[in-house]
Amino acid sequence: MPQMTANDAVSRALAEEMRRDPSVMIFGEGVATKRQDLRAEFGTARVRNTPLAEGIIAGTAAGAAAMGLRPVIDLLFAPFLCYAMDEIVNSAGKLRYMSGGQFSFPMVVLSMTGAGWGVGAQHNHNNEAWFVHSPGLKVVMPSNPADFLGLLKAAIRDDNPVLFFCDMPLMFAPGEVSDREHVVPLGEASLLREGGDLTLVTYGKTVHNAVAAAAKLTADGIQTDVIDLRTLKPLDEAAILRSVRKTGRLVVVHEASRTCGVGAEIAALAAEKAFGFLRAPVLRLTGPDAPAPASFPLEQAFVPQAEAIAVAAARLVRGHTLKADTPRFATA
Amino acid sequence: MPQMTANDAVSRALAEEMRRDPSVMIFGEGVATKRQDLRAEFGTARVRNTPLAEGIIAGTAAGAAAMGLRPVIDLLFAPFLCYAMDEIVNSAGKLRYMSGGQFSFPMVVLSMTGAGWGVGAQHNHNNEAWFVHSPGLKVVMPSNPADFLGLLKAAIRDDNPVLFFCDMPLMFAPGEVSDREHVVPLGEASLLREGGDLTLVTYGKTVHNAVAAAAKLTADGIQTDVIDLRTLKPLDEAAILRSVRKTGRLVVVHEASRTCGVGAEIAALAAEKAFGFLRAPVLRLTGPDAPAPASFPLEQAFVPQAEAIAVAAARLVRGHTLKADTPRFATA
Amino acid sequence: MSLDLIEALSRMILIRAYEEKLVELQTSGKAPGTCTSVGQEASAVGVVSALAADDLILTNHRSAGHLIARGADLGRLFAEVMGKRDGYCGGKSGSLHISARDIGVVLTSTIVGGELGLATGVALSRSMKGGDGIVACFFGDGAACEGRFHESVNLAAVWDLPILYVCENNAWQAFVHRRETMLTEHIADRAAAYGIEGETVDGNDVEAVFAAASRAAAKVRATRKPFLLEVATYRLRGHYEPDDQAYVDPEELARWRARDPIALAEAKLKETGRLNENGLRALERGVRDRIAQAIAFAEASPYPALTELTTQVYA
Amino acid sequence: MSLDLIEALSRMILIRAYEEKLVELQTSGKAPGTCTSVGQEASAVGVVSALAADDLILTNHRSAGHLIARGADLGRLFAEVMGKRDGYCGGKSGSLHISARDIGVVLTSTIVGGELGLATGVALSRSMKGGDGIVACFFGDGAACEGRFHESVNLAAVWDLPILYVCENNAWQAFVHRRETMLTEHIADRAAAYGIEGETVDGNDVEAVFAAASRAAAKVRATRKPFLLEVATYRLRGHYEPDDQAYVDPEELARWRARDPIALAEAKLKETGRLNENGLRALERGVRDRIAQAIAFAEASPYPALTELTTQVYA
Ligand SMILES: Cc1ncc(C[n+]2csc(CCOP(=O)(O)OP(=O)(O)O)c2C)c(N)n1
Ligand SMILES: Cc1ncc(C[n+]2csc(CCOP(=O)(O)OP(=O)(O)O)c2C)c(N)n1
Ligand SMILES: [Mg+2]
Ligand SMILES: [Mg+2]
Repeated sequence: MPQMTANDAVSRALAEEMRRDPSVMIFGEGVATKRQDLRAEFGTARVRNTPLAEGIIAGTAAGAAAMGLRPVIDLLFAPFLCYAMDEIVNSAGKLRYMSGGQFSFPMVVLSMTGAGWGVGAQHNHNNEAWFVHSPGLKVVMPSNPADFLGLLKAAIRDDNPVLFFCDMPLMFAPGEVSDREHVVPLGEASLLREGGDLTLVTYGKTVHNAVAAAAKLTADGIQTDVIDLRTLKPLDEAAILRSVRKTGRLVVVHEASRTCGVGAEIAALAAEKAFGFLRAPVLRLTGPDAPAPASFPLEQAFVPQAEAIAVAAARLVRGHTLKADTPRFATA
Repeated sequence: MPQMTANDAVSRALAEEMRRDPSVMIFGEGVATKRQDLRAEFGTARVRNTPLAEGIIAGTAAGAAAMGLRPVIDLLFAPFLCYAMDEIVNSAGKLRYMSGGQFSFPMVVLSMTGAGWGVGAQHNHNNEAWFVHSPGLKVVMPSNPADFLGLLKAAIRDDNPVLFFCDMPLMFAPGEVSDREHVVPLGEASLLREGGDLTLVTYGKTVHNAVAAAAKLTADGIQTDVIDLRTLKPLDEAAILRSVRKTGRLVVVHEASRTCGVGAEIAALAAEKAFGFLRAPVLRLTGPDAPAPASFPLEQAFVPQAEAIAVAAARLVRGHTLKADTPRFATA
Repeated sequence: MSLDLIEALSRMILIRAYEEKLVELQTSGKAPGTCTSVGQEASAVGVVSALAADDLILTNHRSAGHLIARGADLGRLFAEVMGKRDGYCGGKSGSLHISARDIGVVLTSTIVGGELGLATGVALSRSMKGGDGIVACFFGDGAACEGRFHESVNLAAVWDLPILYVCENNAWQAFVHRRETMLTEHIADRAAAYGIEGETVDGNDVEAVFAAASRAAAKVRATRKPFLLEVATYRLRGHYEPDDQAYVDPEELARWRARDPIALAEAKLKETGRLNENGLRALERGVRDRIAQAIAFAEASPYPALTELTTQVYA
Repeated sequence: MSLDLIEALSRMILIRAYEEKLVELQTSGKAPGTCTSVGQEASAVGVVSALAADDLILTNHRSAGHLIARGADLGRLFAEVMGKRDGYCGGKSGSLHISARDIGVVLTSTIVGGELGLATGVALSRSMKGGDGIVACFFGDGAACEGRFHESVNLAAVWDLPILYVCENNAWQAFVHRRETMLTEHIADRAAAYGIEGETVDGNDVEAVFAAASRAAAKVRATRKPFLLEVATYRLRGHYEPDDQAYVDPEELARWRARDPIALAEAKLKETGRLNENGLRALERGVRDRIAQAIAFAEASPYPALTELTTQVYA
């Protein structure tokens, strides 16, 4: 299959959906400058630069979505979502319900985050869990170019507001993507690898670390299910529970901070709905409760790496759990 | 002991701390109008009304805190925090770390939330978990007047940004408060009731529902630990684990939505660090994944009520767990 | 378009009666606290009367006047405030964010500034789809302090969005006087900062408001550019019910009470002999009957089923 | 206060050399992409030279000029950009949000508008504590589009906060020209909307910037009221490195290249005979040496220990 970067997959998804549906448009700071191809094909009305003001960009998207357009907005980096929380959470997320169903908000919010570029905590903050916690929103965070394409197309077609998180270092990595129409339904996790001893659940960049860890573990005779969530809301509970009920062991991995993160939700899910099947404590390997540092070695240490995942998983399977005082993030 | 409402406890905490420390001040929309007493005692410089703009109110607090003042700001209702997320999360929460420790941010952010006044989802949204998930912040949500007093005094003395959530219907309910100096350290949960069969963990208004449920359960011969978290960040892990290791059964109750809420964090904590002691699935009884409705009966149904807590807990202890398809919120 | 002053007066009386009934409901515990627009009826009736059927309206927490001026059903309004099933939003909104799409009142937000953030999007969809409908966005002098005001007006200016911004400057921002929140008297003066036109009008003279709003709406319709209309009026009751207004300067309040927009319109009609006491009484009787019927409808309406708790969250 | 043009020129050359070195580091993979202020050196040197020792500065992502003009240690700057332990922020900030409290550069934010939100608080602490220090807040024309600009300037006006707002209008907002983001040419014109004073100055003439900044700072110092100073300049390089500037109008760029603030200062000094080629070369040699020493320091500095990952989160 042809190779393509996640960036190109995003561009392709935008172009295909704008071709398919004239109500799809995109705007944001520098969007028209950076996407000359889209501007050339779809014109200046549907591909726009905006003033530098995230709040009104998101509010404009919500208002336009309620009145029949399907806007995609690029808010650049996840920390900038802080300027648009009212429009995303209080307007797009709530006004359908509050109006008794008079409006819906088919819009997509693009943003980037994740360690790798050394840009520091005001450009890199994995805050996706905020939106998983908020009503009326959907949340997507892909790990490979094919999913970037298929999930973005599904997000644009969805009638609800979708937060679409792009893990920075993944954006320029190539991957196989089919030439044919490719849509990945929201809410379906993908099982990347099968094994009976352990379930690794993760999403975004750390999917690759989990897969690498699983490979190491096989060498030690430990067989691992690796689940790439892909959509964080709605969560594919069935896929997670199916695997955990099979393996009886769960390790959740993500770069975002631990407390009240997506890993907490998955661990809680297992402790409630797979309790009888669990053979070991549920572990979370996550980023620390700290802002993201710019310094390269610290930034790398922020992210749960393959080695740390493999070590923790092996200990778990062998029956010694981590000491309570062992930090759960990658420097452990 | 004398009786006092939570509102009076907040006023008393403010007055006592402003008397103790001249660097403490308070501002916000209507603060000076509504707190004539403070304005009279401490003057117009330390007790201020502001223009209607939450973002700059929070930013001003962060800037002032970094330069040696100890501001308390009243942002009124929790959904309005959406306008101040950058200042709270990206500035107050991160700039200490990002500056290599050059600054600290001793500030308190007051806001109200919670069902009871029929004000709807743009005045009532329990979003406290967002801040528990974010680095550099502390989060408090008291359940009774004495804790409102003691925790607010501790929050004002703390050198970190503290989000102080006030559960609306609690504000006018009287409770016993000592006349003497009363400070409740941040990070300490309180064990309201002891019993060996079950641990109920909760905070805010649902503390009272949990206590009522515990009383019902005693009638059925079930003895319950009831833990009022009081501080949500830092979490009193020791108190939670001590109880869960004793009872082997955990039910977490809160009004906030379930996914990635504080209940998820506590369930995950138990599944990891008390796994060997758990005798039953960990249950969460929470508000639904929906905005808060204004209509009175719906608003009541949003909140986990004593009856629903008692029923779920009894089933758990008796060994039948809730059917997976049973909704966990109060309408169950 | 022209304004029939008698018709305008009866609308204003209807709004006043509706809101006084709300206060009664609140006092008797039948409805939660609400924000009334008593004293600002001329702004609602004057502006809304200047709009065309295909124009859209965004409003805020103080919306009763705008809704009723646009012809909202009183029964469904009362039902919404009481949290009943037949309310405009099925009881999920309550009084603070009532939208009524069927009459073109869309996307109300009670987040001060929220409607300013949404209006640009509503106008964008209008300009993408063509047609000559415009968008009227009501907001207060307090909302003009929020950053979203700045961002909204600037974007509308840069993108040529057909928005009639209507700032109801009622001197109060909850419990804070406008004087404490800005050094300038008038919000319309800020239009220049964005390269657009603005105007301030006496908000208690319904004919003056109608005339200014008609001119402004015509400009927006013709140029597709935003216009910043400021309606200078005064909030005669408290921020919400109950509110003792202890913080209000009695002289200022008295000055504005003397300029009650309803009294002004009545006086003008009587002077010109277009309305006499009997006519007025008849008109008031009609209003009372409508209110009574509406209340009966709302009280008869059931509360929503508990299953409604989780419906309409996702499309 | 007066400005020694030779001193100012050498500062500008130092800033230029520092940033060109950063570009080199970036290209050779030794440092992540950074934002340079090439072409804007006169703004940094002119304004900062007009400040007193006890004044405080807030800056943004394009801060090198402000920091160096204020006397920041080049070695610690390079070390910070490289993520080394001896950087101003221990390597945790990187290039985008360097604060240097010891020289009065506080609370830098790379959230556009962030520094505007914090400046009011810094100024508030100043006015609560007395003393006559003022606060200078640097921000861009893009930041002037953020709501926080509106909120910050309005609050400073209402509360009498001693803030010298310095808008570096360099015509670009990342990849968008100012023309696309506002209908008006000048940000200083917005001062009137807040009831404060403002002025626009030629940002490529360091003496003109110094003169205007000195007047403005004196006003703020005396009146304790904010002042909105706009420095009209141009971003000669890309938004960050690397950036091919393919989106930039070559004629506009050429026009501004011809007005390079360093060349302008050199020409003036040569005309008036205050500086000759040899003097200039000597000056440039001195700068080269300082850069070399600073780089040596930064490269010798170790990376922070991994335990630093979780320090300085909480006080
Ligand atoms: C973001 C936000 N902040 C504060 C409030 C609380 N509040 C509701 S109305 C109001 C005053 C609004 O003043 P103005 O915009 O002048 O409108 P008015 O009430 O005078 O009609 C305030 C502070 C809110 N609803 N939203
Ligand atoms: C809130 C926010 N939005 C977007 C960005 C990305 N960004 C960084 S600098 C910049 C342009 C800022 O333009 P201006 O304020 O004029 O400053 P300049 O870069 O021209 O000095 C943008 C869009 C950001 N850092 N923060
Ligand atoms: Mg007002
Ligand atoms: Mg610029």
